[in-house]
Amino acid sequence: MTSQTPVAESPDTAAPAAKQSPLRRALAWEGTGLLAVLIAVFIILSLIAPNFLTAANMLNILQQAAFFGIVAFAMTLVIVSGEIDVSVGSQAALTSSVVAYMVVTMGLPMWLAALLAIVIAVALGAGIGWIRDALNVPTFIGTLALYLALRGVAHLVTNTFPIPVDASEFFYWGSGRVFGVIPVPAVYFFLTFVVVAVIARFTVFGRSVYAVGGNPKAAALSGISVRRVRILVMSGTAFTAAITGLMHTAQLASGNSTIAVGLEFDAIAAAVIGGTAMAGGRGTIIGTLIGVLFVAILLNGMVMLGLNPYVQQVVRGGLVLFAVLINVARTRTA
Amino acid sequence: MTSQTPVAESPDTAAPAAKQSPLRRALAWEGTGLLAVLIAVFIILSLIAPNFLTAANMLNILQQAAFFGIVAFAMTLVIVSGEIDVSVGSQAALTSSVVAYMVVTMGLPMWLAALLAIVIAVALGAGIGWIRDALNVPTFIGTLALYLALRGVAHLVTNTFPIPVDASEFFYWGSGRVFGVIPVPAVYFFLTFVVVAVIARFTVFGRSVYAVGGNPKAAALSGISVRRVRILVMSGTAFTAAITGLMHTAQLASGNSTIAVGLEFDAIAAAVIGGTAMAGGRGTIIGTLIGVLFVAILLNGMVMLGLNPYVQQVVRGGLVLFAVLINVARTRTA
Amino acid sequence: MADDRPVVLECVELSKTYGNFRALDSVSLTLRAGEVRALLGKNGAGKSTLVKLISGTEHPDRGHDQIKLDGQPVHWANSGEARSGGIAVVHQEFSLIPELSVAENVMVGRWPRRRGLVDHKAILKSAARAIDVLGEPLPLTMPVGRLSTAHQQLVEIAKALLDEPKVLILDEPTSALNSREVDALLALVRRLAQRGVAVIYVSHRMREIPLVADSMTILRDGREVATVGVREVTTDEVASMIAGSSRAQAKVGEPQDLSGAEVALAVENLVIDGLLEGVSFEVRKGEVLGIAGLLGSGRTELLSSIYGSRHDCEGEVLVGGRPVKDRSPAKMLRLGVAMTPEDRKDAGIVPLLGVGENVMLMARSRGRSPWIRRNQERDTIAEVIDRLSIATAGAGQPIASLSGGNQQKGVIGRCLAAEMSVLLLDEPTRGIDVGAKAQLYRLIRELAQRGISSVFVSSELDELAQVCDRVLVLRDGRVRETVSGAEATGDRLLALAMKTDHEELV
Amino acid sequence: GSPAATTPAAPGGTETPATQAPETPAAKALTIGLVMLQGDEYFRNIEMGLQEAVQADGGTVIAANSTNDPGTEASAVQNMIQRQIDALLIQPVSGDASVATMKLAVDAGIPVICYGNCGGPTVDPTLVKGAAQSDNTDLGAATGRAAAEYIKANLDGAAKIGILNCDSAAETCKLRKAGFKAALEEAGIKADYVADQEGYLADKATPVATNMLSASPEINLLWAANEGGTVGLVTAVKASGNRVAVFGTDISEQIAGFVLAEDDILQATTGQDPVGTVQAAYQMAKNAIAGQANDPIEQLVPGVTYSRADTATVEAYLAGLGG
Ligand SMILES: Nc1ncnc2c1ncn2[C@@H]1O[C@H](COP(=O)(O)OP(=O)(O)OP(=O)(O)O)[C@@H](O)[C@H]1O
Ligand SMILES: Nc1ncnc2c1ncn2[C@@H]1O[C@H](COP(=O)(O)OP(=O)(O)OP(=O)(O)O)[C@@H](O)[C@H]1O
Ligand SMILES: [Mg+2]
Ligand SMILES: [Mg+2]
Repeated sequence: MTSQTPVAESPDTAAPAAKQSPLRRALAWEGTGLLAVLIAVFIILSLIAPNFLTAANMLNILQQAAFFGIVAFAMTLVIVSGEIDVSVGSQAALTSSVVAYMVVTMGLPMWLAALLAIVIAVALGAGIGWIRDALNVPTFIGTLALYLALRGVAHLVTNTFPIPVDASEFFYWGSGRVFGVIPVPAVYFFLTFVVVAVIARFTVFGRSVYAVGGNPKAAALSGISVRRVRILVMSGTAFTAAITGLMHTAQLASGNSTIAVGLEFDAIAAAVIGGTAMAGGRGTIIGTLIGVLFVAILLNGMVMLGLNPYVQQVVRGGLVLFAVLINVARTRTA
Repeated sequence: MTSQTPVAESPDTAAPAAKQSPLRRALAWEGTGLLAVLIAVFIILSLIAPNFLTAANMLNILQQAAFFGIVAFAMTLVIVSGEIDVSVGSQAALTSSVVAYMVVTMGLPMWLAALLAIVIAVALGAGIGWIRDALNVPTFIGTLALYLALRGVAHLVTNTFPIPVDASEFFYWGSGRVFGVIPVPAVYFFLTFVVVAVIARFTVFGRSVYAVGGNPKAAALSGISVRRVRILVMSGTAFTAAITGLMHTAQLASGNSTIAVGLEFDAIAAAVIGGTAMAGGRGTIIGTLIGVLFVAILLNGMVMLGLNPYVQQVVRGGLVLFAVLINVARTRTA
Repeated sequence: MADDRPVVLECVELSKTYGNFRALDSVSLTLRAGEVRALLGKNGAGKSTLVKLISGTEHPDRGHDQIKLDGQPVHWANSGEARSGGIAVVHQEFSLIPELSVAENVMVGRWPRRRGLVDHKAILKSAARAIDVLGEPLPLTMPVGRLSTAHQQLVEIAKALLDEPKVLILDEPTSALNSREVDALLALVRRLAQRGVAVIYVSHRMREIPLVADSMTILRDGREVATVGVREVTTDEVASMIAGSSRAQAKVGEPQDLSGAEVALAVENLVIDGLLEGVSFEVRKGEVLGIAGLLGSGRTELLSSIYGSRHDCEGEVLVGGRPVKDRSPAKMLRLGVAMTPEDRKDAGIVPLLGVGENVMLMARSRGRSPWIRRNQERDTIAEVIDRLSIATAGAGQPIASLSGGNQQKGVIGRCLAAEMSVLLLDEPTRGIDVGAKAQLYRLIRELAQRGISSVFVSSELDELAQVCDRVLVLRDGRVRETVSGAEATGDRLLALAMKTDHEELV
Repeated sequence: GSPAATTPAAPGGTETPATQAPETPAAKALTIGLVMLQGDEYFRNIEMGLQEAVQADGGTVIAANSTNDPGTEASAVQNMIQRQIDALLIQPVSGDASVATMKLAVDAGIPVICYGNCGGPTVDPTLVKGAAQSDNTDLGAATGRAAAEYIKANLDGAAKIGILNCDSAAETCKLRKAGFKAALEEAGIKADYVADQEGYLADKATPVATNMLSASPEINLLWAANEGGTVGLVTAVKASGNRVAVFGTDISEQIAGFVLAEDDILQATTGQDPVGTVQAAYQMAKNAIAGQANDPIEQLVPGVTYSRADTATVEAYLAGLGG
């Protein structure tokens, strides 16, 4: 009876019945509009920005995307589940500070320090997930508290001095190149993309995230542990934030409490530009990938053009809006 | 059948039918927990913080509360309506910059410059409200775009140099004292409180805000113009942000593009600490008043105690969480 | 029919297309003052769509003078205009605002003002008047979100009655009401009709139609099949018009006496403070056990407590003879016990996910593997869609875009996909059409034959009598009577449910 | 701090020659307000330097960060006035924006000393009782002179230069840039400023520097206006594998390490002397409290240049940290 209804295939839903051509399906996909804008921006920058379109610069963009993109993937799951995490920047700063402190002042081996710092971050994230569920404290508030407190703790740990970490093999993990070509952070970036995309589409946990975000009561009645899902997604952003903190530490060869200011904004913006609904229940990892690349290309291109930094800010704001408008327009006509 | 059910009276509902004693009603009110914490913190600070409990310092706290409290009241309505506004800090900075530019560079009279700056802010806010509704762009995204762009525009207008505004009668509006005692901003603060509280409880628009936040579809079906409500609440935060920008300009006797960083966090935190639900539909202006005072007293008390600024940050984060926990606990047992 | 009464509402060839799906196809309708017109049709027939067009919520495809009120062509920009123009609707889906008070909800959108401010006193007064008409007291200042479903429905009706509409449209108003309240409502509708109000009454409950309606319009696949007076046709004829060719069977299977069979699920002395005073019963393997009771008798609470989605209870639940401690939905699902909630929008569907995803929710959380097995799922989904005849463009279609009945089938399909041994079904037929109901009854019996037990809660006592092997009557917090399926009739169950002078609704 | 500091007696009898407490008030434990711009190494040194000196006198420091926001600065000062501090040491966010705030303290009878970013109205004797600050123009100029030598020796007297500035973070940054450029010009260098981008937090500065190098591969000399920018430049150059000479501003343990590193990237940097600055400011405050005028009212504390040519200075700095 309803077989003629043209409904956009969400890439997250198995669609054995739909008999659309691949092209039509691609066009119907919500992210198409954004992808078109991304390509347009890319072409324009290639034409007008000096040295934009070089292999080295492309790799450079990927490297820079990693520093907020890894968190953006995890953030997508958090937003899909109906939550938010504004603490990632402070988490990254704390990780960087704690790791350097443990290595330099306490003399722990790097791997152990990194492991401990990750454990701390994940425990904090899981804690926020737990009080969200057990005590009904919105994650916005829980992570806002962390946002304030952890930055303070990071400053206290380092005394706001950068703590130099002298380990050249560690530096490789932040600034090195695989085969002398591909920046190491870019590798993390794609690895994270693949892992999170697979989790989101092909695991029971990933699908539960969508169910919890779409209707927590229905999810609970279907036997999904809503609490477990919330704890896990919040641990996920904490984990990626810690990794980002480690990457910064490796890149700068020092532990810094001033890094990653505004990381939450970049990560959330990339996810939402990529089509993730703030209300929960909807979003794709591939959309976020496009959102991350969009932001990274834009930031790089504007420096390439030698734009005044304030004009850069204005353009950035305008394009966030524009990208979302395109996205929304596409969704509505689909 | 349900008359024995122990249900907390929301202060927003007239309750002639309920036969509770005023004391029981007061205890049942959701904000009681927070109020108790506020009083406890106040007493502790009075005992341990040197010079905290002086009339001059109390007035000082009120004056400082005004600089984020006025926005917090308007923000409460925005959050109750199911939206968010993260652009207020940038709005305030833009207003300050634009006013000073118009007065100093263009030679406009102060009142006209202030009026124009307010009109610009309100138009921007209304625009975000409009695209929220007409184009389905979440206000988080719309105001995120403004957050980025307006700060950039403000920097461009001032070149990040403060623009001195030499008008001593104007200075009075930011730093003066009524009857030589009460700080002028404190007067704005209470005026705004009364006005917004009356709007929220006693006007059709105010009740519509709750309706739209609680169930937008139902509100629309009932003939409430959801679009109008959204445009108005977003204009409200923009208006109060502009006023805050003017207050800063008056107080500092100059237009600055670097003011009010993080204003959105303070305003949102005060509202949520005061019991406003991030999901929309629920929140009171009196609750926000308590939230604002809580934050202002805390910030002042920590300086009085001579706490290290980083420790202050940690305490602030911890107490945000604590206040909300108290609030939530109270709501659940009620 | 008293054809001398003036025509109030006239609709000419209304059509509505969603995308390229025609939900309504050239339907005309003429309504006279004081007439009660039943609107019938199975799920997805277009009833709600017609209602939405008349009430201004949606606009017809071609919007020229197609709707006339009192002879004047009208163009509602929105439902608010329609309402002030004299057309009031109680929609199938609730449209209440949870945090506002009952009184504010009744008056929503038309709050009276005094000196620019909302006049709360006047709101209370007018709301009280509107609620008085219902003959059921409601706590005026309580946030609506805290009322039971039935009371929320009453608030909806009070809202519609507020400004004395010329045309009142009720879209399945009784789906959340018990028989006594249904009777009260039907009487209320008759009273309003007597006063000259024209009523459009949408319902799946055939029993109500002759009691309330003068005439009926039957829709099928978006087209008008017939418009006839209630006394001109028999129930059977109506049913076949609704269903098309085939007609739903009235009797479903033979009730069995399974008292010798093994106990699948047992409840011992379940107590919820102030609601249940100690409920005990057993469900046998392959048995269909009905639970009858009035609204508010605590049936929903009983099922939720068994299922572990509610914890404020004492007493024991045994599955397969073993007591289950610390019950939770996940745990019960592992033991093969599933529940479908009564409010599908609130707790049933995950609206943005596809039908397939919705169907697989329980099966996945029950399975051990952390991975989704797409191929296996595809077959399961196809089977469930086929078995329940869910009308959908494909497994990927977001479930929220299906009609109410089909959404409900999706929710029930969840238990099928998860291969449960005991089903706790809370009002599974709420808002489902005759054909789909019959399918569901057959399904429940078929499952019973395969050894799957069901606990069937319904406010439509007729269907309990039709389907169940045994029916428990819940009254005053206890199981007061047990009726065997053979002896059960709707009237008998109703009598038992209402028996004795227990504490009435306040 | 030294434990002996708590002894309330012993009026004025220490080595500091300027302290000539004429009357008894020196016995009173002072409460000193300190307003800083942000949490970074420089201000941390400022705070610790002041803590040490004030605690030695038995006093208390009330510290606050303005985070470069004149609004925050105003409320910090208001709180300190209520706390009844005896003197205010402030690095104003900006001359024009902070005057009104500083005036609040003056009106409350509290002597104000400016210890950085002072100029125009904030060194006006009607407002401040003294100003002790790094010579920010010279901080830029000193590195500029080192860069000029390098350019003459290695780049034939002409350079294509990329800059990482911190203009929106503090007004002093603009002074530093002006000093740097003036020094090059004075030395007769043909300087071509190819890029001038903002980047003053290490993590943000790194990608900006990387992008700058990609956009303008012809750049053969880089300069950063502050600590974070310097770290960013070194990190970006190191990762790019290209050899571009880097000149910096500010000193830290990490930057000192860069100057000594074998990679030959960071050539020279000029660091401020935070402890010297704040202690001079504190001395001025004590004088003001005692009713003495500071003459001259402005005291410039020179920076120290650390370069590959003079590793002894760097090692001395590092040794100082250890001790
Ligand atoms: N907004 C919409 N977009 C697409 N299709 C729609 C929309 N609203 C309704 N439909 C489709 O139109 C058809 C008629 O729906 P309608 O809600 O009118 O049915 P109904 O007769 O009220 O059914 P039920 O008894 O289940 O409530 C259904 O097939 C439904 O899926
Ligand atoms: N959390 C709660 N707090 C207070 N009262 C409650 C709560 N939950 C349910 N009730 C009350 O318990 C009573 C029984 O609930 P309910 O109406 O769901 O019963 P039911 O027999 O399932 O009826 P139906 O499903 O037909 O609505 C109602 O009066 C309801 O208001
Ligand atoms: Mg319907
Ligand atoms: Mg029920």
